[in-house]
Amino acid sequence: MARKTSQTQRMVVTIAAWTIGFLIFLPILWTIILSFKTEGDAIKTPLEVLSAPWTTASYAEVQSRSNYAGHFMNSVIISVGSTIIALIIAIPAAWAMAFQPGKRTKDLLMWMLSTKMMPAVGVLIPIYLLFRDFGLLDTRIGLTVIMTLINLPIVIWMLYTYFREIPSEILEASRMDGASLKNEILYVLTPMAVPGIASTMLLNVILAWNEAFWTLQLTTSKAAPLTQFIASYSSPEGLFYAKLSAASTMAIAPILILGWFSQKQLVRGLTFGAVK
Amino acid sequence: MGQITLTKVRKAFGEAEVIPGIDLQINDGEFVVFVGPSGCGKSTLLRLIAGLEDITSGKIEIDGREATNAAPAERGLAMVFQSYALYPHMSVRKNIAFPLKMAGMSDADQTAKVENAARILNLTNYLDRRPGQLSGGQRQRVAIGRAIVREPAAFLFDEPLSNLDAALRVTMRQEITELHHNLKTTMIYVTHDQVEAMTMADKIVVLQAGRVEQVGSPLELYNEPANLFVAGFIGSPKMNFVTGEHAARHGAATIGVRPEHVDVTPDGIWEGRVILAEHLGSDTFLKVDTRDVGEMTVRVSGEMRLGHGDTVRLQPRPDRIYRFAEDGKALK
Amino acid sequence: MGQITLTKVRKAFGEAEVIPGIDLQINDGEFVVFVGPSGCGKSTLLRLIAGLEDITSGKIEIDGREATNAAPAERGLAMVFQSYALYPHMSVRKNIAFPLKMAGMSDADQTAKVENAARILNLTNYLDRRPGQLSGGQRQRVAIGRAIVREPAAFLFDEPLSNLDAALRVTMRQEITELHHNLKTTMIYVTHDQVEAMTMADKIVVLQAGRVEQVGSPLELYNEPANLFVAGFIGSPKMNFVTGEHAARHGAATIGVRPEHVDVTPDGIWEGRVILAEHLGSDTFLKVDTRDVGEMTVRVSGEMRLGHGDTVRLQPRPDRIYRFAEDGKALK
Amino acid sequence: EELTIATVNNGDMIIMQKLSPEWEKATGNKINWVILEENVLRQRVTTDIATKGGQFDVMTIGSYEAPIWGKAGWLLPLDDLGEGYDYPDLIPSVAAGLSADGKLMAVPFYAESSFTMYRKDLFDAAGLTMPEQPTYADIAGFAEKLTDKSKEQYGICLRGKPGWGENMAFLGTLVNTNGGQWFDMDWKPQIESEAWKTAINWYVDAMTKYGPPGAVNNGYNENLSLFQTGKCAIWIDATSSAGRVYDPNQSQVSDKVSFTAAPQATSPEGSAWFWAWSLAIPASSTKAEAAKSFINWATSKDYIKLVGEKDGWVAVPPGTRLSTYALPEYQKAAPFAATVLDAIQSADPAKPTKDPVPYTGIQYVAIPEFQGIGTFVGQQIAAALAGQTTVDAALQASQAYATTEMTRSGYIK
Amino acid sequence: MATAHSRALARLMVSPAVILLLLWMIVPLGMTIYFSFLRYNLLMPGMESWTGFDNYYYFVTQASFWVALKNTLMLVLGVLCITVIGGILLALLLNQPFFGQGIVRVMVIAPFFVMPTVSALVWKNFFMNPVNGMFAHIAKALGMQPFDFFAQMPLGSIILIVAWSWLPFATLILLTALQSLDSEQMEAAEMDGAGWMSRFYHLTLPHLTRSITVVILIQTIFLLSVFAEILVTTNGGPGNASTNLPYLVYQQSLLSFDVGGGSAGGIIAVILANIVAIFLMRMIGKNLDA
Ligand SMILES: Nc1ncnc2c1ncn2[C@@H]1O[C@H](COP(=O)(O)OP(=O)(O)OP(=O)(O)O)[C@@H](O)[C@H]1O
Ligand SMILES: Nc1ncnc2c1ncn2[C@@H]1O[C@H](COP(=O)(O)OP(=O)(O)OP(=O)(O)O)[C@@H](O)[C@H]1O
Ligand SMILES: [Mg+2]
Ligand SMILES: [Mg+2]
Repeated sequence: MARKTSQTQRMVVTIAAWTIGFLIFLPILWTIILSFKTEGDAIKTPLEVLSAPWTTASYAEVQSRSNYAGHFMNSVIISVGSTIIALIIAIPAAWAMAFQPGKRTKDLLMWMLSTKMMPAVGVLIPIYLLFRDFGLLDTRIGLTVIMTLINLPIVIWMLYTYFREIPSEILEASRMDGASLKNEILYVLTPMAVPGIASTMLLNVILAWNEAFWTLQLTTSKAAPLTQFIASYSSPEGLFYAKLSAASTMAIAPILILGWFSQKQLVRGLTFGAVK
Repeated sequence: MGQITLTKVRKAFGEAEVIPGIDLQINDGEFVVFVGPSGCGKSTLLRLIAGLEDITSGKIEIDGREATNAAPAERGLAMVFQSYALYPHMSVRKNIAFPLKMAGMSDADQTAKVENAARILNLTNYLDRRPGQLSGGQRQRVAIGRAIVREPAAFLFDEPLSNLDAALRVTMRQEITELHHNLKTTMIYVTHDQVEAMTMADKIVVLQAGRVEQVGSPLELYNEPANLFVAGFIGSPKMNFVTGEHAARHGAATIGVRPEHVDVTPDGIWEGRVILAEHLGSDTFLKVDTRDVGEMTVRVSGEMRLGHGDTVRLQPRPDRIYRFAEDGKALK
Repeated sequence: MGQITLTKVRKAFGEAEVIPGIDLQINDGEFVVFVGPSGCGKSTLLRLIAGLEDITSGKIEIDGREATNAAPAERGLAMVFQSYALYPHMSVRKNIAFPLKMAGMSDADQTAKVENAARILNLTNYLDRRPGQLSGGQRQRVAIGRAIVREPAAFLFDEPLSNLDAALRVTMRQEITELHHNLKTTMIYVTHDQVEAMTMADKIVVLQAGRVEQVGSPLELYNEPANLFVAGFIGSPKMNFVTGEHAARHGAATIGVRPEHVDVTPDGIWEGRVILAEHLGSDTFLKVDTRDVGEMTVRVSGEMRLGHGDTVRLQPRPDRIYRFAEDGKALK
Repeated sequence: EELTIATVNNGDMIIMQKLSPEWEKATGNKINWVILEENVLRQRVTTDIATKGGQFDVMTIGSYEAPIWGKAGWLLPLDDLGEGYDYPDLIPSVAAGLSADGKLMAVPFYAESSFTMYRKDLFDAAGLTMPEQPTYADIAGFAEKLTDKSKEQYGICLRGKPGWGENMAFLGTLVNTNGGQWFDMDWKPQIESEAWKTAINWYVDAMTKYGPPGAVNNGYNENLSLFQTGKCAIWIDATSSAGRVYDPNQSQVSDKVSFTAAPQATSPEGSAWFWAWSLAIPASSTKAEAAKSFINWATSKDYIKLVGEKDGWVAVPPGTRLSTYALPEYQKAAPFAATVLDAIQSADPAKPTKDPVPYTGIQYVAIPEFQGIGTFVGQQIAAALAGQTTVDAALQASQAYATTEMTRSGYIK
Repeated sequence: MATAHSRALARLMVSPAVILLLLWMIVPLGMTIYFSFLRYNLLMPGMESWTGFDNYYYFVTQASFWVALKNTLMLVLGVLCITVIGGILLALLLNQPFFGQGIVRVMVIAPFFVMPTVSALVWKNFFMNPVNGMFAHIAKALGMQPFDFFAQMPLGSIILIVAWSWLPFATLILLTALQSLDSEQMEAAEMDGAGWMSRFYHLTLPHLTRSITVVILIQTIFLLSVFAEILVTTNGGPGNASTNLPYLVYQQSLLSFDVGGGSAGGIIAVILANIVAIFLMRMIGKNLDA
């Protein structure tokens, strides 16, 4: 339907979209702006804030108080690590459910999802005790395991929906061509599902990165990710807007940048089988 | 090299018996076509032979060796799928080389084989493209290439041309025929298009509801259909059937005449009104509503200036009347 | 009631001029088919008439009234899309009733109209199904039903049968022809299948690269193609073309003979070897490699016991030789 | 060795963190800091010590936890910090508050009572004078006169954020001085008593009329920044704020602020609270020696000097050592020193209320169940402050809850 | 592709995932169930004793429980309403051609990447704070009284913050769905005389139902356990006006350290979540198979 959308209509849409987009983005933008102001300027009225001089003092302050690099590395290791492990477990499971579906497949999938509805606070003490006994408190391994388990259902579901879009004939062809199951998954299925796997990975890195309950409860310092870093600024005393902004910016910047760079990939994959 | 024997092969999906029991012998080097209406079990039978489904009971032998429980890859067969089933993330070269790689062949040997296959199939210039960058016909050729390099005992084709447009279908079907001429390997080809069946097969197997209705060469089936079903299925347009009095006059429960064996002459025995006239230039197809024997389809070569509503008289060629008994069996 | 006139209609997508300027007159009640190779602008032209695209310049009149800038719904035309474009979440009944509902018709009237259309199209038993539960042919009929109920001035069809399999295509094309007989409404039908064009049209418009190559009845186009393009496009199998000395002998740059106008006789003028023989029972198609005039396709009625490698002599029927000038125009 | 130290994100602790490399350099040890907001810290630390998770080598705990945990045997006694650690110099009431069974279980990092801070300039401008020992009636009167919402000037700032360590800290003292108590001698909750009603009604009334908007979410930190930016005329809160509002680096009102004792109503007992943030070592710690060395350093006289020299004398952790108050530099820099010392020394957790009670603690009750009850009551009162329920209803719900809890725990037979 | 061999293999392939999730569910849940029958205060070790269903009784009979239940549902429904309706509108808008589409999309998607603690902090301090927040500044500039978000509409404010985080997710899924809407269908409807509204109501909306169900399912999973936003902003208050079930369980087990009561609450929350889950699955199952 490529008829002339009148120029005015296009302008209206442009203005509306930009306005709404800007409003949605404003909280983040404002945080970034405040992080470059002094504490005194940061609590002034918006116009005064904008005209105040810029400074990176808050970043320096935050940097001197916290081991940002350490938290950052922990976040990366835990979120990426848990995603990769989840993928390794989920790919075969999703393969089986997509290409060898049984009567129970759907129920199984739904059961898996329902494990995500378990409220974390309810099981904290048991998990804490278990972690203590296995020496997993404040270890990256421990947290990675938890993140893996939390995200596994979503990973399986997403992969399952991608795999179902792959014609089973292709897998049969590879079987006729003499591929073993391992080769079938390794050389044919996985590469074909790369876009889906990539967006699954992204979504799960984001979810793991932002997870703020288990990360806070089960780590102290050595394995503490950025959620812990931000927790120490969450209600500090006195004038604190600039420092809080700087810390917030530092905590969300990596994932925001990753998200922006890969948004096409992410958006393409975010359908959960909802688009036929 | 390429002899396949099915003995009492039966297949049921749960309750549903799709193939109640088939015996079939396919000889080395033959081009065998399975035809039949949709859902009759053609694909299932092919997949049983390929090993992609377990048979419920019975025996499959390939080159005299029992293969009933062998894995697909062990049977030495190659399959070309309807949807081509190319690996979209691999180049044409890699697609064709894939079975060789799986067999652990050295890179040099792979290259040699792939290039030979590409030459045969006219794909040399496309070896580095991805399947997505190829036309339908080229994709089909890649799928065949992947089958060829394995030098299988037999090729299995499941409606390989049904995704192509009419013109390309004609070309590709000629290419496959030519390939068979050159390779002389056994080929089993599934289609529901009877033109393909007629033009390609050495031997046609007509299936209905999982049962073999007739096995024979194309012209055998055209000239001597074993029963009503085969008679109606083979030939296009479809054979006209007449029952009742007119059939009884020929000592049969049903008689059949093919549209190309009915002439329009002023002294024809059946009179009728033209209800549809399709003028193709080369032929004219008439649908004639006769009082005596119902609707008749007639094919006339060349142009015939007839239109809707004209009255004509039709005369079947007497040596071309097929006779069938009550139970549908052909009468000799 | 259904007369459409295009005057100097031009369409460009940005830089690309898809239709450089077309004048066309479609009379009331006519069945007009647009044919042409892929990408020649058939769909675009149809969509310009429907109002789904703006024309760049020119004028469209429907029943004598200027409609160039009218909205699609105002033009009183109905369109049937290639993909059927049924509303998947509505029942067949609701699908058909949709245009009536949009026009604000009362429920009772809607029901009456829908049931009438369903009766015409043999859909009465499927009225409560969803499109997803219908076969391809039935879906096509629903799409037509949705068009019929509006009692449009003209129907527009864009390759309505190209998603159906061969057998169904034949049936549906006869149904549409019959519908036209009954309704006598103008129909504009786009296809690239020349069999459809030949069998359905009152008038065929052959397009190439957005330009009209020839307008005429099917047999006019078959018998008197205006140029090489039309000659090659109309008729199946394709006309054989010969250039050079043999053509010069007929006083033309190129001559053409249709496969059905070449006879196999011992005293034919061209000698050649059969490289492909397709036996359909009713016909035999030969591809013959001649020394004199290259590859020739020949159609022989009935069976002819010839195979790969046999030598034959071919004789074109002298009154059926088409002659073309250097620039492709037909010579009279 | 590597020590993991959990602490609150208060200014004094952040200074400690900033100075800690000195100790690291001197001893060759390394510290991993876990700095959290008070609520989260308390929850993390409690979970860990109660389950013997062993994640922390040094914990920052309050005077509420120290005796309870000490009794439970969860903490390492700290009465052997070595030669130079001048125990008698610790303010005796502070040390007593952190002891269990006569042993010091945690050493104070800073201690505080509560008092009244007010804006001298505003009082002068309005022609008001603050008495030495104000009453709550006085305070309400002043607040009324000093409120000018159009200029974002609010007569009084008080804690509103629910939590036993937040709004209930202040409200505890308000109830006490009105003659109320948490429990009677039979551990029966007294929350629906007249004293409570008077106290809470005064609070809700004053805050609604003269308080800043959003008061229900104002904890200590929020009020501090309100006061520092000149938005409050009167603020009754911790004595440890003195340094912060007096520090020109942090405060816009440093030269306009004065201090006096916490207001009283009918009874002087428990009118000002007592709290000490202190450092303790879990009994399970495997790095006790290093931990002790750190604690010694961080609570020593030398540390106080170090802070004084590096960050200014106003910023030194108050309320722990008598010697601090004897330092001339400190007296000069912090004119409020005497007021503070006075308040701390007179706050007696052992006699918190007018009538006798079976518990210790002024603004808290030193039993494990108190956290839950205190938090619940704090929430109810916050709801009353936000206008979502009435004071009476809030107190009634609180009474019911406390009764249930005390019954479940077996205090009420 | 269904030979006996491959089916056995399939079972083998799902088993690691199934076993892991089973362990993940059974072990902590089992321990929680065990604790829920104990009188177990973390601060009084060694005093654990069997109490039967007491913990459940106390948990359910406290007034906060019903409020929390209501708040949990309000929170889920509120956020779902905002994100689904807002998401549809936003997706419709972004699906139009306009200048700078890429940039606007980047801006709209951004909140999804912000961790819940940060978004709560940002909203609470920089925007909704009645003294220094941007809304207060704007209100004052317009001569109005600043609105005290967390006191006047605590749950509403939290819904707003959570909805802001999830709006991009809903928008993206719905936008992808919109882009898959067959343009011929739209044209057909246009030929049939359907106006903009009719096309939206009769075609677009039904086309989106699948995606809407998916959005609802996924978001519900996460919304049932919203926690960080409440912890950072209102601490469940004032009173219990913004306490949801997870937060109530948190209060019980980690603020009062009543592990027994908290465990009972946890089990009740699990049961309720599963009721919601079953309800959702029914709905989804139907919609996803169609
Ligand atoms: N996996 C399966 N489970 C149950 N029934 C099946 C299965 N596969 C095929 N069938 C049934 O077996 C019968 C034969 O199917 P098959 O695919 O072999 O038919 P076909 O002849 O290839 O048809 P078409 O020409 O449409 O491809 C059909 O009725 C089909 O419904
Ligand atoms: N929206 C568009 N923008 C730019 N070019 C277009 C657009 N629509 C069609 N075209 C171009 O216009 C030409 C004619 O397209 P059209 O769809 O009319 O061809 P057609 O004859 O219908 O072909 P087919 O038989 O493949 O359907 C093509 O070259 C096509 O690429
Ligand atoms: Mg099939
Ligand atoms: Mg087209």
